[in-house]
Amino acid sequence: MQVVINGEQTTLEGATSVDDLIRLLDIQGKIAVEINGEIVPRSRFGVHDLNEGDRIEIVRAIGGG
Amino acid sequence: MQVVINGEQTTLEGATSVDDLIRLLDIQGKIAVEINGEIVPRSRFGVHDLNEGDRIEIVRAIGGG
Amino acid sequence: MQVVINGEQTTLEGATSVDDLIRLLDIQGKIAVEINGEIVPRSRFGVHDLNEGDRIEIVRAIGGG
Amino acid sequence: MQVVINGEQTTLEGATSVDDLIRLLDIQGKIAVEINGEIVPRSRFGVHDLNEGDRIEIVRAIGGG
Amino acid sequence: MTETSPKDFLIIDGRPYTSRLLIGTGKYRDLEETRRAVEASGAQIVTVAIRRTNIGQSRDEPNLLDYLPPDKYTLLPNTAGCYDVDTAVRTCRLARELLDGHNLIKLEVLGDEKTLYPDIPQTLRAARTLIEDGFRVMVYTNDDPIMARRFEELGCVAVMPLAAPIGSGLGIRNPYNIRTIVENAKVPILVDAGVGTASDAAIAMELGCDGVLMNTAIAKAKKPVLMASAMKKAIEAGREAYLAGRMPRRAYASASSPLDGTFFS
Amino acid sequence: MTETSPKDFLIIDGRPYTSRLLIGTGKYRDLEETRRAVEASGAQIVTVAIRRTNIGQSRDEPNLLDYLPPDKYTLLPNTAGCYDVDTAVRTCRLARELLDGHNLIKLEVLGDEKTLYPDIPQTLRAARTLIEDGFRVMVYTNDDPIMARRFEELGCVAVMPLAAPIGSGLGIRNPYNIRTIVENAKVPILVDAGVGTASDAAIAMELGCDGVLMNTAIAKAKKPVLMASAMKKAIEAGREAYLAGRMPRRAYASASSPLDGTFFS
Amino acid sequence: MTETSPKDFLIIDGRPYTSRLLIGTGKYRDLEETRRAVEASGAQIVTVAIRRTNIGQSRDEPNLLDYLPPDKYTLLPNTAGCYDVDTAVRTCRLARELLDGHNLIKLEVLGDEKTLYPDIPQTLRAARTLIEDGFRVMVYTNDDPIMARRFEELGCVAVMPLAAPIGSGLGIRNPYNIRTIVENAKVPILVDAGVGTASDAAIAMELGCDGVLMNTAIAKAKKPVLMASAMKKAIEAGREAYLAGRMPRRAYASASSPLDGTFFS
Amino acid sequence: MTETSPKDFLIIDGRPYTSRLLIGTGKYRDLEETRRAVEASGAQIVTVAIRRTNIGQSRDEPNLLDYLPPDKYTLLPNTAGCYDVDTAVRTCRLARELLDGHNLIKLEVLGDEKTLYPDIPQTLRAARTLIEDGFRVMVYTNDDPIMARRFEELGCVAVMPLAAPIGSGLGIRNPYNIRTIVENAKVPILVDAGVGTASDAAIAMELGCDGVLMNTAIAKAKKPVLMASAMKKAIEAGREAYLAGRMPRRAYASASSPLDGTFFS
Repeated sequence: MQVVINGEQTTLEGATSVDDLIRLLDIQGKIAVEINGEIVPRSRFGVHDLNEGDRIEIVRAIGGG
Repeated sequence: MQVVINGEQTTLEGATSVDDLIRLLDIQGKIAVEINGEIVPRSRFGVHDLNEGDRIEIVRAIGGG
Repeated sequence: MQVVINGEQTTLEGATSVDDLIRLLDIQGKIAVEINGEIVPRSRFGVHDLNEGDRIEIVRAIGGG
Repeated sequence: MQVVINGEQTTLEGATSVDDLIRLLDIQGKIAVEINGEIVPRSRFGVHDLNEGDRIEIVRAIGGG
Repeated sequence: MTETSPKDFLIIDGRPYTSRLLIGTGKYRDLEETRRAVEASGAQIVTVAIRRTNIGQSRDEPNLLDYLPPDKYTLLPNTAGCYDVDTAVRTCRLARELLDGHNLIKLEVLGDEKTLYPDIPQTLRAARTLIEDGFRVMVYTNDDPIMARRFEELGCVAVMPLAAPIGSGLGIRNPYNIRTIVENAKVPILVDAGVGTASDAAIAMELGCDGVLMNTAIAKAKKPVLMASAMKKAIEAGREAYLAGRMPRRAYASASSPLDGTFFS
Repeated sequence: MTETSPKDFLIIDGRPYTSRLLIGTGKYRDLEETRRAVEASGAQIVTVAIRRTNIGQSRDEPNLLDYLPPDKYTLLPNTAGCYDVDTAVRTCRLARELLDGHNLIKLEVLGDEKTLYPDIPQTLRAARTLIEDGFRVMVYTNDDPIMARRFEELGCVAVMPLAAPIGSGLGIRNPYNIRTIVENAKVPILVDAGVGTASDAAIAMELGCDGVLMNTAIAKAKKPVLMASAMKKAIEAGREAYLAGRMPRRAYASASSPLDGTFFS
Repeated sequence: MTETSPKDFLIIDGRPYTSRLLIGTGKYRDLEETRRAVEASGAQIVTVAIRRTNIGQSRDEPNLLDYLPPDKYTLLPNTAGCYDVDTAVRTCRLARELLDGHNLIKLEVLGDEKTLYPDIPQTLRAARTLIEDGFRVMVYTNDDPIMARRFEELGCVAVMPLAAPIGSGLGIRNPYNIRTIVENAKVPILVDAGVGTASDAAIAMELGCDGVLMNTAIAKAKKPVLMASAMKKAIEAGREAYLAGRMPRRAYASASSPLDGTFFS
Repeated sequence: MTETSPKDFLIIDGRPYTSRLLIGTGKYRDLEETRRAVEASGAQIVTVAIRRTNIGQSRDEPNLLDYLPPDKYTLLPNTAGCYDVDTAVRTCRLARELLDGHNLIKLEVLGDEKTLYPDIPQTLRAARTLIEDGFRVMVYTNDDPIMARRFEELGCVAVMPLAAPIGSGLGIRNPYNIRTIVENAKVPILVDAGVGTASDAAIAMELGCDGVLMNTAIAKAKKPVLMASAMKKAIEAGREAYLAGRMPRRAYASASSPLDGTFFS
């Protein structure tokens, strides 16, 4: 399945939910996710299915002014 | 006829055009006229008729910053 | 005996030493004394005799910038 | 004859007066002369004799702040 | 200043001016003093206000236009005193009619009476409307470089940042902003408001501004006509200094006279 | 400036000058540039340095006095580069002889090369000696009001406080001191050293100074002749602004256009 | 400061803080230095940025939230780096989700990279949208008093005018504007950006500001942790000086010691 | 400030002090307020004046020395109010006798009552006499770097340039001079006079001064004790900022948050 993650074209295999995706990308620590401009609440990571062409943003907090 | 001239309620007698009005008020020097929010070109002072309830603004240039 | 104390002409009776003078004037607290432009050490208050026409300065510390 | 001109040890031959010296050094334009710390007026250039060991300063005006 | 005067024009809306000093005509004792001050200042552009005629008493009122003939000066109607878009726009239209189609105006839409700072969002809307209506807009704004550029992009023919509050005489409060505005600009930048004395005007020009508009600094000096002359010279001095390129600043001293050959050295 | 020019002279040692700008003649590319800058500045008093002739090579050296004829300008010999009383005094005596008895001189006895600030105690001694010897002394000093008065009491014909270090171009570092010096003075107060650009000169005059002496600000501008013209105008602008009496500063705004009769009010 | 500390809280969005120093967490050598600087500064509110995770390399990346636990500090997500409304709004929504519904954010919508000044019209639109969406907005703005009031009317919980460009360290460029903003305000006014050293922070507080937000001044000092301590004291010093009421300025001197009874008088 | 406090002492005449704030004891409502202000300021050195006893009425007068015991504070007698060498010298000798041989004194010989600036030539003579007589002299002087060095060469144990006239509260009028003095100095440089509020004190320390002496800024604040606390913190803040090394100033902006990974970039 083709999606865009943080601006990068990516081919996903074996990831249907956001949870799968996070596990697949081996992302640690606190994050937030937006898909196609809409926030995906952490509570719905398990049930929110990914679809062909999704534009996915995965962000975290870092030092900033 | 009741009109408002420069914010003042005024009763007009014997003035049908803007020209009449200016003569009546004995206004000297260069002026511009707006009636009900629309400019009345100087060229039309003679033909523009005044109507009951007109809101008339008559202005001139003075010293300003 | 006529002396000048802190700029004031004064007539002294029954004061021969600086000690006498301080007692006479009932001066409390820490002071320093200059007579005719010379310091009189505290240790010599008892033995330093006053003379006719002495110019005596008696000072203390006060609040200042 | 040994003299010091503007700080330089110099051997003078055939110059007895200040006039001679100026001619010898081929100095043009307006100058002033001091010998051994004393001004030599221009009027006395012809008659003021130079002596062994004289400390001679010859100056002019230049651009300055 | 023969090196530069031939080519050093202030160009506003395609028209060249030799004077970079614009002055307001308010706050003078009378129109005769106004005329003499304008003359002494050498100003070629003077601002005027548009106000209601005093019905019934305007008969023998002296007329500003008789003292400052439009054929001799570029009269610049301004919307001083307007606090909303509609008032400002209607004022400009009346001014255009009054001055026979003359469409160069100075726009100000004010935010409050304490500061007389512009209301930027309303000024933006008014500028847009006026430009669409064919006016050539010189806009009074704050000293924010981003807004200055916005007004330029909008099509204003000149951008006029304030140096300090109108009538305060506090001088250039934030030279940094003015310089940044100048660096970014393709249209003339004129400092408007806040100048108090001659050196303030010179500083504005040294920052690279194309001109200065002032009123109170001249009108409320003890001797307005003499101050007008001072301002004329200050503007020219500042402009020439800017063109001449000032010496670099140095933290320490540097002798003006050659050390070489120092006496008795 | 017809109101004032007839009576507004700078008077130094009894002699009136119409120009209040004094300039130094050091640091220029050549004597021709020096001449053109002096001319553009309108200066009537120019400082010169006294230096040893270059024995053996002075033959075809161009001569400053040919470019700045003493009959046209008041040449002001200065003791720049002197760090002790004796050197300064002997320099003045040679200058007097060189200029046929001309006894107006500018005294400076410097404290160190980093700041080129005056050495006040030595300057006091040198001034005393020179005045007894019949010189008319214009003295370079720091901006201490007490010292300025001391030099005046000593008989100096002009007191010249520094605005900032010589050649620094930092402008008037402490206007407060300069103003206090002016308020106390009965002799002309000329700001000497530190001016960097036109507005600095205008500020000095607005503070009430009687004149300004500068060198580097003109000589080291990218275009010295144009800067000389800028300085001429800045000095006149600042002087006129001082005489005109500036508007009062206000913490808040004050409208330039009458509120009365405001449109749609 | 026992006189005031009990009641002198900075209250933002209904929550009291004893520290009036807010600091950013960017530009430090590492998160350990960040933590030590935050601690030395005594800050209770620290800004954080929201950025994309580095896919595939975030594994052992140290995590800011481990060094600055949200239960100990009020984390203030800011939209630094956003140049349009949409980006800023989406950043805030992600931040809210990331911080479990925390809805206090610092909004900045920038105008260009040279000045990093805010784009005021876009900032207004973003603020409106965010407030409708339930965010508590602390807004970065220019120092225009009219705009500051506009943001307050819009419902922002704090208005944060810039003192000088972000990261410039130029200090309070226009104290006049900051003071006017403070005089008009009913919500906290925090100076944001431009502070370079301790005295700058003290000046902001003496002007009556409720607090100061800074980042570069601490992070880019030679010794960040020591500068953090300096800033903590400077903020307290400036606040206390403001509450204590400074002495009046005088043009002339006034003896500190009584003249009465002067020795030998 | 654990990094520096262990070694960061102010050393005057061989004696170390942890506080760099020296305060005067004049102009307070009463001695109790004086005591509380001194305590809040953390000052370890306080100046006192020497005055004639009021003959016949001194009986129950409260005594300064009871409020500021010499075993707890270093009392610094100053010659404030002296306008000539003889008065100043005799005042110091009486002070030494009064304080049981204590020979650290602050010398000021004033020039006039309008400015309360020092009379430099007389101050030089008085300093020479006092040093020969075994006094340890801390000298009040103007901000002339040449004179500051002269006083150091003379053997003064501290040089105390004025920031602005005594009691004026105008702040550091000429930071350039103060910095130059500091750069040249081998003895402690303490700013004396002119500080008006906390940020002024911080600025003095950021310039590299070793300490600040003030009186009116605290005594004439609306709340002297609170201002004393503010000054304590301001001095520490300025000192730490100086030691921490401030960020460089930049003409333009520099983002505090990383651009890399900017959201939606």
